[in-house]
Amino acid sequence: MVKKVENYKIFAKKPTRIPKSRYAGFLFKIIILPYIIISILGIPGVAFGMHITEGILPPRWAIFWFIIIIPFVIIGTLKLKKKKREVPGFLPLVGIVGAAVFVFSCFPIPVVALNGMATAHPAGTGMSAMLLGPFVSVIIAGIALFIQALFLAHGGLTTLGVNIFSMGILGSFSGYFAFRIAQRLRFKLFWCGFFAGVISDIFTYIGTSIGLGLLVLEGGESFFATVTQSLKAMLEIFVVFMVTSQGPLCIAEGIVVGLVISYVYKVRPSILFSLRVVKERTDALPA
Amino acid sequence: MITLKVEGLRYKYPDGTKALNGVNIDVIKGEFLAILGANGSGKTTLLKHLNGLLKPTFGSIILDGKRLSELKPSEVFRKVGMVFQDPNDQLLAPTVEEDVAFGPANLNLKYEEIMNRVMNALELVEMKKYAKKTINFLSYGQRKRTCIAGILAMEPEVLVLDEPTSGLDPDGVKSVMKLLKDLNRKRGITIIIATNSVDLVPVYTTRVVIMDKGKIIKEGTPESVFTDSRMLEDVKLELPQIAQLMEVLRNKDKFPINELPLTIEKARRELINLIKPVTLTVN
Amino acid sequence: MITLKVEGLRYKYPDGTKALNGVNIDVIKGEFLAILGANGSGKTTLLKHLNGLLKPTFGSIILDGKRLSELKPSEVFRKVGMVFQDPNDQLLAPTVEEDVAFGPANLNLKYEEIMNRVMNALELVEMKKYAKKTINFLSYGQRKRTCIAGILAMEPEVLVLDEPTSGLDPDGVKSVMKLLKDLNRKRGITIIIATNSVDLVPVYTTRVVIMDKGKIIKEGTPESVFTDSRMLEDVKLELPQIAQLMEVLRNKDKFPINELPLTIEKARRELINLIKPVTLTVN
Amino acid sequence: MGILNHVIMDHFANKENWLTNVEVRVKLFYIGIALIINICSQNIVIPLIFLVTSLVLLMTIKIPLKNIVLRMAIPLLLGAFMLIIMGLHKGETLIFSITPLGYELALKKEGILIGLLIFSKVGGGVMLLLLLSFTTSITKICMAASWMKIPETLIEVLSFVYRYLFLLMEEAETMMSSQRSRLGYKTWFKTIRSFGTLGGMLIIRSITRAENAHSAMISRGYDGGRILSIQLVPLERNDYLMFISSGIILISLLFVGFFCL
Ligand SMILES: Nc1ncnc2c1ncn2[C@@H]1O[C@H](COP(=O)(O)OP(=O)(O)OP(=O)(O)O)[C@@H](O)[C@H]1O
Ligand SMILES: Nc1ncnc2c1ncn2[C@@H]1O[C@H](COP(=O)(O)OP(=O)(O)OP(=O)(O)O)[C@@H](O)[C@H]1O
Ligand SMILES: [Mg+2]
Ligand SMILES: [Mg+2]
Repeated sequence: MVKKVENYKIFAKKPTRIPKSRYAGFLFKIIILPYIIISILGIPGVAFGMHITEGILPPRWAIFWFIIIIPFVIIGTLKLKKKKREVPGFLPLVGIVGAAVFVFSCFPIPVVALNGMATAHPAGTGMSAMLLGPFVSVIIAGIALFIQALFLAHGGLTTLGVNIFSMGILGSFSGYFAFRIAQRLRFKLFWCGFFAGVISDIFTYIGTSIGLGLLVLEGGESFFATVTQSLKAMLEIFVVFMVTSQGPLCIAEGIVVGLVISYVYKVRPSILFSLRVVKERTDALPA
Repeated sequence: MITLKVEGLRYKYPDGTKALNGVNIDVIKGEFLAILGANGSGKTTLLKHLNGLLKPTFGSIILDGKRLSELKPSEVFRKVGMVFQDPNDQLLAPTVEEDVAFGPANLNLKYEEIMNRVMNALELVEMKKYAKKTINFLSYGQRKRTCIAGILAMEPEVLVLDEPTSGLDPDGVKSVMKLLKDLNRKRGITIIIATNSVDLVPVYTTRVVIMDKGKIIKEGTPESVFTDSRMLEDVKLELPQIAQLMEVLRNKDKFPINELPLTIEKARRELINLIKPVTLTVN
Repeated sequence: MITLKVEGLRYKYPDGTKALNGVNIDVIKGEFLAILGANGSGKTTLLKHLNGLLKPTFGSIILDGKRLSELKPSEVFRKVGMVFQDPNDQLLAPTVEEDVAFGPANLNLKYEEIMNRVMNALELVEMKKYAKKTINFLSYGQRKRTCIAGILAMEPEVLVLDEPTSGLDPDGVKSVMKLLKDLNRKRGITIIIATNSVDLVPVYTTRVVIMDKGKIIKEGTPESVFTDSRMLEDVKLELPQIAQLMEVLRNKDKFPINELPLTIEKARRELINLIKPVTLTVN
Repeated sequence: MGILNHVIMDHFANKENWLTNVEVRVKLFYIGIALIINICSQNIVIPLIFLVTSLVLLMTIKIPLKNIVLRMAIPLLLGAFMLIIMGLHKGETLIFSITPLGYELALKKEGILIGLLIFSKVGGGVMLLLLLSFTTSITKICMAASWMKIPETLIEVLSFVYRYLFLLMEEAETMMSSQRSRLGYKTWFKTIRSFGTLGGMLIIRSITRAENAHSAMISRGYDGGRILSIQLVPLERNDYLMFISSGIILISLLFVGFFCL
């Protein structure tokens, strides 16, 4: 009780000073208010920010994205089929690791947001790309998105195309290459995982921003004007993502993925060897 | 003195399963309480309420006179330690020592204090010589002990264990239960176990609570609870083996037994009393 | 007639653990064999050899007169069905029906034949009404039954089960064991179970093998194996509760008991014989 | 894990009621068509009709309104976000503008209208999805998918993910509880560390499980062939009746929708 009174006194002194600054209220309106608004708008980002909801895409874009992803899905399926024949037990492996990545993407990771802690959910594609390779990871992401669309109403069926593009394809390939390049550069395993997580997240948001921003592209205005408008929109959406919960989430997910991979390396390295994530000898040093 | 008080506890899982339908228990300081129930009777759900991992839908838990909802989680976790059923779900650090140190390290203690507690806890569960071992190389029973050490290192007042003996061989069962009995007697730690193994209960615990369909249907000393097999069979349990034998002797063969003996020792005494005359007349 | 013959079986895991050190067993057609052993004694490793999941480092397994290594895997799997300890490892399809159909489908049968077998198997384990259910919604005991049905649908001659009762409550234990007993008696299926629960063995099985450190140290009928508690304690097991009581009565109180009774029924008979005189004299 | 509690639709989908009993192919066909019409529509009425009819249908099988609202909240927020974005970037007629930090944000009327259309489409589309997911289990969808000749491998992976999802979630939750009861989630850094360990353990677990599952599959005769075996039965008379009546209803709803334009 006593402490509370003291605290009150400390705060009580401050308000007397504030009126001195003529700009305080102005500043509040200009910076903090828009920030709050943007953050509130960013709440969808807080949950599953990377997924575009059912109904947002008009038919032509929906079709466009489905066409874009088809080759990747086909290659992924063929790879899976081939591996299934060659490596007995590959199918249960993909299925169960896929389920584990799905569960991982449900972790409520705390991100430092406006009012202390808010939680956000990682994408997990970085991790699946790292463990199973980019093509299989596209399939896993597709399946995860499909289940999420049905179970959680995150994303949707007509928007499955664009979501697979951003989270599946951009996320997987960027994450995979980030991991491999970091490995080539002889970073510690933790950092390899970190970059895989961060980069795949960033590319996922870029993909989503492109998907949403392109919607502005319709209409009868001059081509150049609409393109700049649309680019501006993409940028704004991306900034909104990064400024709100998703930016810190990138970093947090990176750290978690890094910790995960170095934990597995420490406790059961044989897993990483047999999945060819790490070469048996000295490709990457343990974190 | 009542350490934990469960009052009118109801819990509904998000999918609508009513796992607890009004549970009242008073846990007395220093007792060894067994919660006995079949699969799906709600034991795990109840235990998870005792340290605040689940929040009651209705009712409340009172710890040392204060409602759990008003206490800080870290305070509750420090006082009520929980050991889960599968040790593999709890041992996450690579070595025994590191795993046991996980809890104390989160209490922001000094390094010496942490190591002190770790060594004490390992001493208590007789695992000191395995301190540096990798968890992978431990047997199931050793893992169980490590889990218990991990909680003991936080120096809880109440120790809650979910099916502490499942999956252990008879020797492992005995040694874990003896360990718990010792902790209870010598350290005065209040112990609550959930189990569906009826043979253990009379040997080790001081009080039993029988759960069925999210309710408590009977409570008291083992002797007062294990009185007839019909009631127990209704809730998918059974009498301890020894008591089954004695019940058959009493009901079918009209042996003059008043209170069913539950442990080997008591059954022995009862039978000796019945048979003494024979050996006397024979001699 | 010998169905399965294990000859000088040794097995070393890739990490160097010697799990089996020369095991010899003859499994007789139509018997109900229990392999009893403490945690880590090598039961699971042994069972995995019986249907060829693991290849012996030394020694061999002979199935109906032919070496396992010379038979086609599909032939072996058809004859020897294996139920694993954790039903969650075994149930892979989304629904009960589909899961049970998995085995027969791999035998390249016709659709009608598959469905026929599925329904028969579900009938046997009393799970027919759950045929369309999603596995996620089954209780542990129901999952166990589904696993057994999945193997039964392949119509094996030998059924091998790893700890079929672990994690079940007393009622579940009874019902699974009765199911096995029925399959054994009425269908003539040879059954082999691995377990560390001594109380079950005398009630249900016809022969017992005791394992310790990858070796067989004793075998015979339950009565001939459970003779003294010292030996069993050395291998981290114990006598069944009833037998413990009778042993105490025999050794400490000099009751004239020759062969330790292991089940409640036998103990009852023994005690009645001892006590009859009393009630007579008293009357 | 809060999100776990959302995975309960599956629970409703496995109950028996008249909507879950509708043949899955019929249901998928109409919901697919409706979703396409929904995104093609040029006015607000059609999405609203979809929203209302789906909601009414869900009410007939007694889905708690709370569950539906919870599920709709996030998609609708994203819809609102799109409304603002469209308002900022489309059209001419200025309604309102501010210039924070020299970056002009101007809301325009036409954009808002387009945004509103999108918003209603989100409402209608998500409600249609909910209608599907509250009444159709993944198992049935797998069957329908194999009937539609979707590559078997994909369906098999889907059914594996689905089968092990709940199990791994339960395990992860227990591990998390055990970390939590040893204060593993007290501060941000500890939380991140705990999640790292938890994720690592989860991966290790999943791989051990995969090995065990594979040996169980082998001992049931698996040799790399098919995993799923049960197929859908041919359509029956009831299914055709449902098909035709749903068609008539859908067409009349669309007629009403255009009529209101
Ligand atoms: N996460 C959950 N979601 C929904 N229902 C659940 C969940 N966990 C448990 N239940 C249900 O709640 C009831 C009580 O379950 P609980 O796990 O508490 O039983 P238990 O007594 O611990 O059983 P066991 O001996 O098998 O461990 C059961 O009907 C169970 O199916
Ligand atoms: N995959 C493995 N790699 C290395 N060692 C193993 C492996 N599996 C088991 N072992 C070891 O082999 C020995 C026998 O193990 P096994 O699992 O056969 O015992 P068990 O009798 O089935 O025990 P439980 O009752 O605990 O199931 C043990 O010492 C165990 O540690
Ligand atoms: Mg439980
Ligand atoms: Mg075993």
